[in-house]
Amino acid sequence: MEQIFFYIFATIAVLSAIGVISVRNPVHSAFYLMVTLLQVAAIFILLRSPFLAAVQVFIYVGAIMVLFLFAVMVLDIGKEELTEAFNQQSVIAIPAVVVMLALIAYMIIGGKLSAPVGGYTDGILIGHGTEVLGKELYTKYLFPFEVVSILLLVALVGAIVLVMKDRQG
Amino acid sequence: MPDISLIATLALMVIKVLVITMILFMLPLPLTYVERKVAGHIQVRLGPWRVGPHGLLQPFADMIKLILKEDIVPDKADKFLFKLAPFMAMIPAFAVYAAIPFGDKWTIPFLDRQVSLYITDMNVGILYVLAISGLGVYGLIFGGWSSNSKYALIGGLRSSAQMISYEIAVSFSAIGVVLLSKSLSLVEIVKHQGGTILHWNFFYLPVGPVWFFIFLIGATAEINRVPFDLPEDEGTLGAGFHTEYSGMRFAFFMLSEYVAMVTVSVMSVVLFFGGWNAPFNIPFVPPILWFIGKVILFIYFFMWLRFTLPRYRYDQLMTIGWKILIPVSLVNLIITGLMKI
Amino acid sequence: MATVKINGKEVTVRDGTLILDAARDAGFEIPTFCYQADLVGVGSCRMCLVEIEGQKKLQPSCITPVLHGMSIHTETPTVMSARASMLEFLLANHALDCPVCDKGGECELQDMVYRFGPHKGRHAEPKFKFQEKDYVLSPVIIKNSNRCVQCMKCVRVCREVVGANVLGALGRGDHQEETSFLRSFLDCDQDGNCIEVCPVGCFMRLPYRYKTRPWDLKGKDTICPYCATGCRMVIEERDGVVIRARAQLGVGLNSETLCARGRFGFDFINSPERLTTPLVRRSGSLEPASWEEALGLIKDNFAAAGKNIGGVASARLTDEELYLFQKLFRTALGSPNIDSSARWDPRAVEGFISATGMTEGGASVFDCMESDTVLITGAHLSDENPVTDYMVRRISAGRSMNLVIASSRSMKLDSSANKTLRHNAASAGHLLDSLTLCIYSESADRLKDVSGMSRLKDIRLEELINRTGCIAEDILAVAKKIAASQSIGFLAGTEFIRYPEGLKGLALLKDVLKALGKKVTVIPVLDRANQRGAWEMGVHPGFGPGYSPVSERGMGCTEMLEAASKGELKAMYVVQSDIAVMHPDEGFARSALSSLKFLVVQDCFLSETARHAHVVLPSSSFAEKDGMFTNQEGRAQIIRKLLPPPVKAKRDIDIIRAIGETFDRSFGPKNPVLVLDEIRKEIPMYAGVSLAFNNKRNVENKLDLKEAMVMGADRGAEFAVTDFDTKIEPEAGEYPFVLTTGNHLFHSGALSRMSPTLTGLLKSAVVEISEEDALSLGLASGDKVSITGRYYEARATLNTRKGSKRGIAFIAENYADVPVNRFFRRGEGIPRVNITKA
Amino acid sequence: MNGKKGGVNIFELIKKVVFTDFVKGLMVTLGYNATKSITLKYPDQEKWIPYRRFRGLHTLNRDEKGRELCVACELCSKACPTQCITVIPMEDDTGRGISDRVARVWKVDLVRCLFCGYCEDACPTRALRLGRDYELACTDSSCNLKQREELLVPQAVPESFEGGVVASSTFIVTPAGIRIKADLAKTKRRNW
Repeated sequence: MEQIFFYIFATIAVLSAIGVISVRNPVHSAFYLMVTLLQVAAIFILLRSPFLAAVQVFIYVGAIMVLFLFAVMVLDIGKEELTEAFNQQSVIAIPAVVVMLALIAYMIIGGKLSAPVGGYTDGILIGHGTEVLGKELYTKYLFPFEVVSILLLVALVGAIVLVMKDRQG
Repeated sequence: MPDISLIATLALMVIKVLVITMILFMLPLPLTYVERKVAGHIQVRLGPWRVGPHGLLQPFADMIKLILKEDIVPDKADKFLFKLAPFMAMIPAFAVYAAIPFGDKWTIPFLDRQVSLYITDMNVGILYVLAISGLGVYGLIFGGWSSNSKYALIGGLRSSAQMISYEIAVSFSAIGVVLLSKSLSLVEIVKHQGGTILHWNFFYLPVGPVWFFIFLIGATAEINRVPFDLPEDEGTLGAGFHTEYSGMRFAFFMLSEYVAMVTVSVMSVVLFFGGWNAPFNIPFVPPILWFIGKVILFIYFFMWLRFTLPRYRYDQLMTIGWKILIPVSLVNLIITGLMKI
Repeated sequence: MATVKINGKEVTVRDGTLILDAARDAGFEIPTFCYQADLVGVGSCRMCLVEIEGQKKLQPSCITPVLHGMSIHTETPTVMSARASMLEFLLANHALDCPVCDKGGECELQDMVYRFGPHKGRHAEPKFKFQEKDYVLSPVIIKNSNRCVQCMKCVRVCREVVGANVLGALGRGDHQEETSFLRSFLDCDQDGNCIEVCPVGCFMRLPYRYKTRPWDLKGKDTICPYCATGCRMVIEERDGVVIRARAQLGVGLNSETLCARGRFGFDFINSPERLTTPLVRRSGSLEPASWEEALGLIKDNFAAAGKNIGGVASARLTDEELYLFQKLFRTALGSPNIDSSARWDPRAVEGFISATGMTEGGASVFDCMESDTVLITGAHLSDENPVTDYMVRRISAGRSMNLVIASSRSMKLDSSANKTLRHNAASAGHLLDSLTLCIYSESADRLKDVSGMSRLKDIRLEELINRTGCIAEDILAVAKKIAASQSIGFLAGTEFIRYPEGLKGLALLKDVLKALGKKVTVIPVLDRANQRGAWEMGVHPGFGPGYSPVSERGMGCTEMLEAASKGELKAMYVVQSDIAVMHPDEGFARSALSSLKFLVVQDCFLSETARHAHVVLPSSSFAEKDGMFTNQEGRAQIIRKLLPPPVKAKRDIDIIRAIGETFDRSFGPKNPVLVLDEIRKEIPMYAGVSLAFNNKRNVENKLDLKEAMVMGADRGAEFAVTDFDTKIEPEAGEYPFVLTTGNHLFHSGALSRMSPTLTGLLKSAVVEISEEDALSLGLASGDKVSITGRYYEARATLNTRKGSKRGIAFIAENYADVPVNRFFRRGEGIPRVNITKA
Repeated sequence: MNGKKGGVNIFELIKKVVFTDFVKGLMVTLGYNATKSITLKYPDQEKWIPYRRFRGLHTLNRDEKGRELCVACELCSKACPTQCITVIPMEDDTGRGISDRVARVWKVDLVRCLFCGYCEDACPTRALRLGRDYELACTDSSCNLKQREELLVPQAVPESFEGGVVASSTFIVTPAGIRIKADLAKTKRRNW
């Protein structure tokens, strides 16, 4: 049952991911990206992580994609500009993509990515996944969490500084 | 007999979904009527009068009109997204109701079977509601963009900017409620407010009312109702994002808007006013009626608001969102956290 | 010269100038009702009162001449209150039915009251009324005496200008009514000049009654399309219907006057019988067709006819159209056969042109009337050219001169003449010859060089006088006067062309007088609006544009018809001319027309000629085109388009050009203005013609407008005056009367028959004989008589005219029920008829 | 407001925090919500009869003997700023009008008419009045051209009727169109 759902979601996710990079219209791209992210959220639910799913939808689909769209619409990126950009970068991009794909394939075939097969933890099984996640995050992974927080803060401040400078200049 | 139980559960689920969907579909009929009547009376008019006694058949007339109206797709519109957008607005509005608790368990008379008056009790219900209702804005954005009309585009842009600005404040108020009720599950939140009226989150002084007003203002902005209806500001944008829509596609937008209004009313009741809990212990009044009564009061409040307040200017909207609501909610979050330690 | 002060401004004017004129010249406005420069002053309306220093009472400025040193005030409070009081008196009994009154909107009383008048009435008493309902005076004049302001203009214009003496004043004070005897309008000319001068809505046009308001009308300044006097008038339309024609005071030759034809005869334009689409003969009957089909037929048949084609264009077309018409024939079709009249022999026309000196250029009728002696001959001026009659009457009343009228029929103008000579029918030549002989006998030594005198060498004066039928003393007296005059003017009418025997006499008398060193001015008096223009444009078989010689002499109208009946002439193109009716041998004309292989008639109406046609083209009236008319004096005046031609009808110029283009792609300039340019280039006579004068006013009727006059032709009077001997049918007992014809007062040619108003004026056909003849026959005016000729018999009402020559019967050529041309046979001279009681 | 720039008035701040102005506003509208409506129940039950000075559809009057007052003087069409009136006079002495000058054509183009009333002022015989018929909407453009014959029919509200009242009315659907018949006997004044 879960498998069937997984394949449905995964197929849609991959197809729309292809859609993201293949369509010319940036708004259509954003639409496909949104679909992909929603499918990923669905897969999170299948993995019994409703919190992650909700956050995925909430943050990525609900906020970040809206910002993307906002920017796309305000900047009005036309199709021509996009193709131009592709043309300029294709010399470097094509080898880079080939290398990337090779690496991914190697890792998948080499089984380096496969996680240790095992059941869900107890917390997740009784429906307290959120609690487990919170506890893990704020105890075992506190340091990386704080580092990431500071990194984000720095990025935030940096963005503001850039904008301020721009405005003064 | 696990199979029968499973089938019964599934059947019950389907029935619940169908009932709620049907109710939601039919909801705009009385709501448009009531809204026009309220508007009429606030403006010392009569409101709908001619169709049926006291104009009661007016919503049906409107419905027939919308169904029969030609569905116009502009020539230079992005046809795919243009046709998709109304559904993208409508589906999230309906999907939200998967997590809304209308009441607690209810025993069906003579059958001795307990039914929960909600579709599911998600342990992240509040997040789910916020996340899904946030998706509704895509309908507006895509509808506005795909119409290939300047008014519609500006309407879509405004709704996206508005949504981003107020989503934060609304989320903070949700965090506040989660802190107060110590759960992400809406059922748990309602249950936590049980007892007397003083247990309601609204009356958790002093932070409760502040969270409520933050939620109320933010939610009003998110559902694009007066005084924050800039995406469909008829004074400057024609009809905003749905300028180019007609017939049933337009009706879907209307539908999702009304449903969103109901959602905000429901969420206000659930998060702050104790859900199905009775304020006073009056026997023989089923909890569901308390719930519906409270929701109706909120719906009336939103209509009342609409015909009282003028529209904010766009910069005022942004100022309220970023410079007042977010700082206030941050301060309030700290106070709430301190109180809960 | 007298110097006077008007409102403090010093002006010097001639002695005897009226205060009013002096003040107006000085730029001060004085309102008047009864004053009109050309009419005798009566001072009845008292609107023009002015204050003169030293005089206790206000003085009427329109009858008070200036005195040297006068100090006049025209705008003092006394004067203003006097004006207001006068208006209040006028309004005391005035009907105040402006909303109903036809004059409302252009009424002088309205304007005055608006400007000066009391704006509140004080008279509460019931108003005096002459009548409850308006009464119809004649088929064209309706009157409401309640509105009268007693200015007497109508009475004066009727007496002094028209000479009809129909109107007079009855009663006195506020009961004075200007009307006719027993309200009958028997002798009226129906010219409506009383309407024109009436400042209020007392006299009104009946055809215009309750049709519109003056502000609804859109008007164009144009020229009357009837006789060749060339009256300026404004025709006005509403919603595409021409409703009114009016003259303007001080504008044009005619100033405020028009005759019945001009004022009421425009309504043929609105006639429902107008042709609106081309007609083509299919299996015997005329059926509507397209222009393409009609033009195609014309092309094929004209090409088949080759040079055997003839054209007759009416003298009512504009100069531009006539020029293009002759150009069509002479260049595109290569045929010299063109003519402009069915009535006249081309040779007689050439003689007339020579005798009247038309090749010497235009001469103003006012210059002519400046002469010491003016001789009117060969024209029944009062009937044929009424406005010329008005001008002559007006001028002769104003100055001391010698006016002689030689005519066989008496006319209204006789009362203004110093001497009238009644001569026999067709004997104007003998009369002129006898005058010449008288003058010659007095100063024979100075006239040896005059070549034509040899003709009269052997003729005895007594015999000549005897043949004229005049009293010898009268002729001698007139000859004496002429001999004593320094300048002599002639008004020579169309009878010289009709009975061309007189042409030689006219030419000789002119030569003799010139040889005696006298100034001679001859004005031809013509009866078609653009007859002179037609000749000068070269629509004549004998000469080209500007009287230039032609290489090949063509056929005149009669010759064309003869050729047609012999089968030599294949096709004819007739423009607006009704040959079948106007040709002086109707039966012959009709049979000749029907024997033609191909006849194209271009007309506004389905005329008798058009009924014989194979193709009928709808053309336009004078109100529907732009162009130029040359009047009898040689004055070029423009007509302007007021309306578009009806439905599919076209302007004549466009039709002629379209026909020309089927033969020559580059035929003709495209529009009247370009044609006029070509005329100016091609015809030296017209080189200096400028049409700029059209909007100028003429002061005191001195048309100081030489630029409008055509100049003399390069080629002098080379036309020989051919010897004509107009035969009169020998006297026989059974036919005692010589039958003459001419135009009726209300009609001119065939066109006026289409005007309902003019045909309404003409009750029934009238035969006119002298009163003495009637008495001897035991007949009285109004009797029904039958007229018997050798070929035709008709019935008509008898009209007797006092003072006409005996033995002459006159029937106008315009009656539909008595076609006078049926009495005639071509080549047989003037017929005789008998008149008996029916 | 009080001149202190940048300073914070505590009282004003409290007012803002507790949404005083909003509440005031909401109370006003709530009050209105409870009042009786002033809406006229037009066209089903009530119809407004305008005052005499109202300028509605043109009407051509007759005198007490039934003769047309119009003398076709065309002053109305002259006075008309939009030139929407066309008058063509004719003669008729059969007693149709008060004078023997009567209108052959009297028509007004209501599309162009702006109901200024200049024509009414210009009329010397008081034949032309702008009446009180204001239901001029119709389903095709031809009915906007009102001819003399139509305008000579007296309007439903007589000239003498003092207007400014609400009359009870009935809503009738006729083959010629919708008619709202007012009962002038049953009127009431409305105070608002």
